[in-house]
Amino acid sequence: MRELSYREAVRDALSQAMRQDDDIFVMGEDIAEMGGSMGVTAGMLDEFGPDRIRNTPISESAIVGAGIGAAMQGMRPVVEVMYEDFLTVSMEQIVNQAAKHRYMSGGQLKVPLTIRTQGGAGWSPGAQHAQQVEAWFVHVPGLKVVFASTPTDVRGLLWSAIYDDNPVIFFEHRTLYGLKEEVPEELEPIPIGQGRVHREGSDVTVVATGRLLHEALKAAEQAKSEGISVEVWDPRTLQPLDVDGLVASVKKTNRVVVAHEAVTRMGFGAEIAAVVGEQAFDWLDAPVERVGAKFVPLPFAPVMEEYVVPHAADVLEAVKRTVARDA
Amino acid sequence: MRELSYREAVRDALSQAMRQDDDIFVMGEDIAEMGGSMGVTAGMLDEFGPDRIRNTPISESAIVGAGIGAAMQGMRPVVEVMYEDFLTVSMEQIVNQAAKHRYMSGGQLKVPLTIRTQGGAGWSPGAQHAQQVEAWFVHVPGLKVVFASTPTDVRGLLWSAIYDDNPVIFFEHRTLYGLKEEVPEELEPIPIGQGRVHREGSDVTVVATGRLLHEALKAAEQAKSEGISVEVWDPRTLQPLDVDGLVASVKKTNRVVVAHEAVTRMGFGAEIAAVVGEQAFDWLDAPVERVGAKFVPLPFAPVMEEYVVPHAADVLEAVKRTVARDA
Amino acid sequence: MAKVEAKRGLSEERLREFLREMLLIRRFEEKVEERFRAGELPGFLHVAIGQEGVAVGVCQAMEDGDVFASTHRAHGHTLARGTHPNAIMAELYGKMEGCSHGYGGSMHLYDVERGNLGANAVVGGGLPAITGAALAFKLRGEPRVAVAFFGDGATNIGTFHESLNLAQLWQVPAVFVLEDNHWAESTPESQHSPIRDLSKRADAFGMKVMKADGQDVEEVHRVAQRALKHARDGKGPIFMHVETERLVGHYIGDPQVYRDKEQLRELQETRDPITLLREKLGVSDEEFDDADREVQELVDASVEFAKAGTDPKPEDALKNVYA
Amino acid sequence: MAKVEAKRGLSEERLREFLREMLLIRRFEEKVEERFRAGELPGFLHVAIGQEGVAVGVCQAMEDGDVFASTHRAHGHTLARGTHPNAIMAELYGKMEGCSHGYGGSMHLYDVERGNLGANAVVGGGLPAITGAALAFKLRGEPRVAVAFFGDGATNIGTFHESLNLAQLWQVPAVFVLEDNHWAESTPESQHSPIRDLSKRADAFGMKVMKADGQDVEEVHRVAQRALKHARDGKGPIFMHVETERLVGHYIGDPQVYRDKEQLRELQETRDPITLLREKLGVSDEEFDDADREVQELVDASVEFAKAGTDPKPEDALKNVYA
Ligand SMILES: Cc1ncc(C[n+]2csc(CCOP(=O)(O)OP(=O)(O)O)c2C)c(N)n1
Ligand SMILES: Cc1ncc(C[n+]2csc(CCOP(=O)(O)OP(=O)(O)O)c2C)c(N)n1
Ligand SMILES: [Mg+2]
Ligand SMILES: [Mg+2]
Repeated sequence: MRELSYREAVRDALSQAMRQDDDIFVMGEDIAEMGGSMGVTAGMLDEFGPDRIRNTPISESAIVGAGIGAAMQGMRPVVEVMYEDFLTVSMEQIVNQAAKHRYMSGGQLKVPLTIRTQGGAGWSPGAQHAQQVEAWFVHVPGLKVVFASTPTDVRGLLWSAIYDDNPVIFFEHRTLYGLKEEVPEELEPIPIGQGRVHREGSDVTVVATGRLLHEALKAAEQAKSEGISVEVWDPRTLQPLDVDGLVASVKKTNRVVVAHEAVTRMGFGAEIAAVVGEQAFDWLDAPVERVGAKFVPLPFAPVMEEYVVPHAADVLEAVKRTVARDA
Repeated sequence: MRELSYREAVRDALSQAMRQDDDIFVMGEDIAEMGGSMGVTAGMLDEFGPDRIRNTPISESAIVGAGIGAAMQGMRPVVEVMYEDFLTVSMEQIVNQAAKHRYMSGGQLKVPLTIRTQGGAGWSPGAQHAQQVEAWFVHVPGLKVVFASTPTDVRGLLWSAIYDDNPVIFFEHRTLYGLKEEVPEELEPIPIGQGRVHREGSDVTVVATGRLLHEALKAAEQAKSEGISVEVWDPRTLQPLDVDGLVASVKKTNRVVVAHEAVTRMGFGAEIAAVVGEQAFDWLDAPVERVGAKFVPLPFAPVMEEYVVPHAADVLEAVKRTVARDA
Repeated sequence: MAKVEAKRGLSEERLREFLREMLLIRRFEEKVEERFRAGELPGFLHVAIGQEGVAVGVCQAMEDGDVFASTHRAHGHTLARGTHPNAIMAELYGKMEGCSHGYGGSMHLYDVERGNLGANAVVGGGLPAITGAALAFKLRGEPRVAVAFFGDGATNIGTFHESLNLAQLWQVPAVFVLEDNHWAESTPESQHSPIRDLSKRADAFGMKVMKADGQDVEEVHRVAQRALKHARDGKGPIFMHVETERLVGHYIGDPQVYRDKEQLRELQETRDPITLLREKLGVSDEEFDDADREVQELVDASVEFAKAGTDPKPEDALKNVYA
Repeated sequence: MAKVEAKRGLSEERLREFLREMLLIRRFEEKVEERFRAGELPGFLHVAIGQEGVAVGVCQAMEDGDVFASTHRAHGHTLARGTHPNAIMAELYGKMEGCSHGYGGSMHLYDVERGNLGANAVVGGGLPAITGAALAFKLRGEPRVAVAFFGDGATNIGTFHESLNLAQLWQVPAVFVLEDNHWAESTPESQHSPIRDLSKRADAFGMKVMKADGQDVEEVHRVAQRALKHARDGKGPIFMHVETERLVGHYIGDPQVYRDKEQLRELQETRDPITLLREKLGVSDEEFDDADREVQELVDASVEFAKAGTDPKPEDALKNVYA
């Protein structure tokens, strides 16, 4: 085992993959000398050179699209979109092109493209640098969607995303880059489509992604002291969704809280609630509680930002609300 | 009363609003001489001239953005985005700009912009001209989202959208343009945020939007002959959602089917399922059944397209499934 | 092969082939129009009648291994690059024998084996991937070129500018072929662009421009050869500005209310690339009719082929979403 | 007023005002940097040290009723257009007294009363709305001009091209001010643009170009006046290409590992717009120090003001989403 931060874990997956396969390259804004706005690719320019750690102009449509084109030629580009807010700029290329070339061609093409991006609130990036937009992409057939919440997961999942033959939108959370963890010495790929039980419990299942996974774990610890046994489950990949893992947990606990940082309305939690309803209606003793951001853009003032996005306390409250319901 | 097609109803609302208020103008691709790709603005160039029926280059980002800029100056632009698939091109402007200027400025600005768009399957427009993407925008605080399904509704809602002081994404369905109906002689504005009971019933509530409203009505008629009483409810505005209207219906029928043409996963039906669960859990006798497109891009061959998107038969099946469940 | 000819000009034989190719496209699209009006064809259909010289001139200059992206107006490019009329017609009928196996339709013709990376129904949507394909060729050191077709209307959308910028910045082997027919649907160039010479849009990135008259297939071919060679030799991308004419409506069924009918007729009489080449070569009526009959037979056969084709099963729609 | 001066050149008094304005921006931003390093300021902060001449030159040439959109690097434009330092500093501290009432932050400074339609944290994000605001002025027959600020990096994004095209096509009263500091974050111009003279990007739309040296505030002002007059007179939009220097990092805290420190020092010594104007005017040390003390006091007071400001209540976050 060795210790890696989430940031280092991303870098490690990229570097190991690139050492092994010349067809893998990274492109994005300021990823070369500067190592990316989050420092993820720091040092990689020296090892791999400017062709493979490729600085780009500010052209999110064209760089995603160039990734698509290179991917269709059998390369495995990794495009970094600096903030997930800027996925809006490349939305057309992602939704109409990357996701559909295989289908529209009747299976002639593959688009093994990974789009790495990050975002999230915390210390006030403001309304255009802190959104969480993963839900949009779950609505788009042809895409896979990953949201990694720990160093081990981000390393193993990024590896799998790069080697997946489909376009993968790979979400990282800005506040997690410094998070450290013991990871396996050898990189262990984590299959796309497999959730993870972070903590077993029997009274309620908390489904949580990204930063909220960690808030959920805190909440679970607090709940324990109040005699509530919380199972914490991270889907890790939102598309495809590990429905079996989810349902198994729900059938055990009979109560569900779903927590993410994105706004609640039409967020990924809605899909979880719907799926749980469909697959485990008779097992459900209480409504699925959704924890997410309030329905507002991200405000600047820290006191407002803090209020808007959910924290462990919100998860804990939801947990208590749901266990308080009669079966 | 007079008879108007859905197409004529849109045109009537635009024309009446423009006659009354010089600050209203329409811009979009091929809306002038050609009257728009769906013929909605046919004839309006003659009445209002090229400044107010403004043909644009193919620049969906800039024309939506120009609408934002004119709206911030107090005008009430209506931008036509030819196919809703192309909203992806203007996604950044819609999500980061239109939706957020008011908030980011702390209330100094208003953006009274209407974006009219249309889409939908039927006779094979293919994967890039037939998507239904309304769900994305429901996830974006600051936007209102309308999806009109009848001539009366489209007329009254478009009027309200134009006069709303917020950005409204206004969805029309391509297959409905020819649909005719008696409408009130005088245009009656329909408030944003109010659903509509199209048919009363007691056994199950079908929540349906756009083309599926009509499929739901067909299904309800068939269900009746099988002794099932179906209430059909169209939210009409997806954001804000008429939660009271929805919950009232559910508390009466205790069973819910939600139907839209968009793919089921992460579609608007997920939000309906989640809200119903939250607000009416104890009234619910069966899981919320979701009817939507299968999780694939829209295929070309009519036989496949037909299979992918839902029809009355799918709604009927869902209705039967839900009433077959024990309470 | 192509290179030798470029020096001494094309043989008459080769030009006669071009004539036949253009005629095939013309008759194919006329047939498509006919079958659409007969209610047999679903989807949105755009024909390139009048623009056959661009398709044939460019596609015939491409080499094996080169790739291209087309637009909503894709039949010509696809035929000219060698996809069999049967495969295209079958696609328009939504059959499994179609070049996209019934998943794509007219606006999404693919034939990856022949380098067709797809027609695109989003204006400007295919350009970034052409830059990316060319980047892949460059990174791998392959002597291949990626070609993008697009119209004058597409020069107004952001992806166009971004793609050209990237391509020039990175000096990738790409050729951007502007088919400038002066219309974007019903919108004349004067209503969508403030400048008349759209090649200035390439100057904005310092990209080398080559011009050709699209109604002269020989010229298009000659220029395309130079453009492809330039790109293939690692000298950077080329912006190929081809002036052409859309001698019909934007889509099949377009009443063209927005267009001066007199001018249109004049264009049809004076700027038809098929007539022009025929006259240049002095092809006799008899020879022309022979060729015409031959391609007509091919086209008729393609309809037969398509109609006899296999409908996908409904559940086939669930395939090919993921690799 | 401005017109008369334009003819006879600016009075020394006016230039001294400019000097003071630039100094105010400089000291304000240095203070911001200091307070950020002290851990008092949340958010992402970008200062425009070295670019003060552009902000002052352009904003002082604007008239009441004119509007503008700024970028992530917005303090200078906002101060130069007359927003009080208190309101800006309070915004950076997230206070209700801030010019965006604590909802915006440094990257979203607004002051609609003074025509500031918002700083934008999306590169190129503000340009289309400037075209639209200008369109509104034209449609309503108002003699107002809309101004967009943006950097060299922004000339690579689609909205830039689309916005210029629309503006020129529709001949709206807009001025597009390129603050060309030759860097987009860590990316030098040579890595983001294949051409060195970015004004060619306006040629692509036939838009008239006016150039100015951004380190010479007097020149910027003169050119801006001409540009604004041209637009206001209904003669169409102007592309104002201003060469300038970013004399610091991209963001506060940027170690600039990517930058040659020797060159940077040289630029700081030779191309500081404040030093240049000071020398031109022959301002004595004493006079300069007086002015400096005065603006420093303003800046210090703004920090006091901001710290004494009102924090929003958490629930205030629920306001201002919808009108
Ligand atoms: C992004 C986008 N906007 C609008 C359309 C609708 N549309 C299809 S073709 C077309 C005109 C294209 O003009 P041009 O690029 O000149 O090609 P041409 O049709 O002349 O071959 C338009 C507006 C589209 N397909 N994609
Ligand atoms: C669409 C988008 N992509 C990337 C970024 C991240 N970013 C912020 S500033 C910047 C560089 C901008 O360069 P330039 O336009 O030259 O302005 P300057 O910083 O030099 O003032 C980048 C890439 C962004 N804000 N928006
Ligand atoms: Mg054209
Ligand atoms: Mg710059």
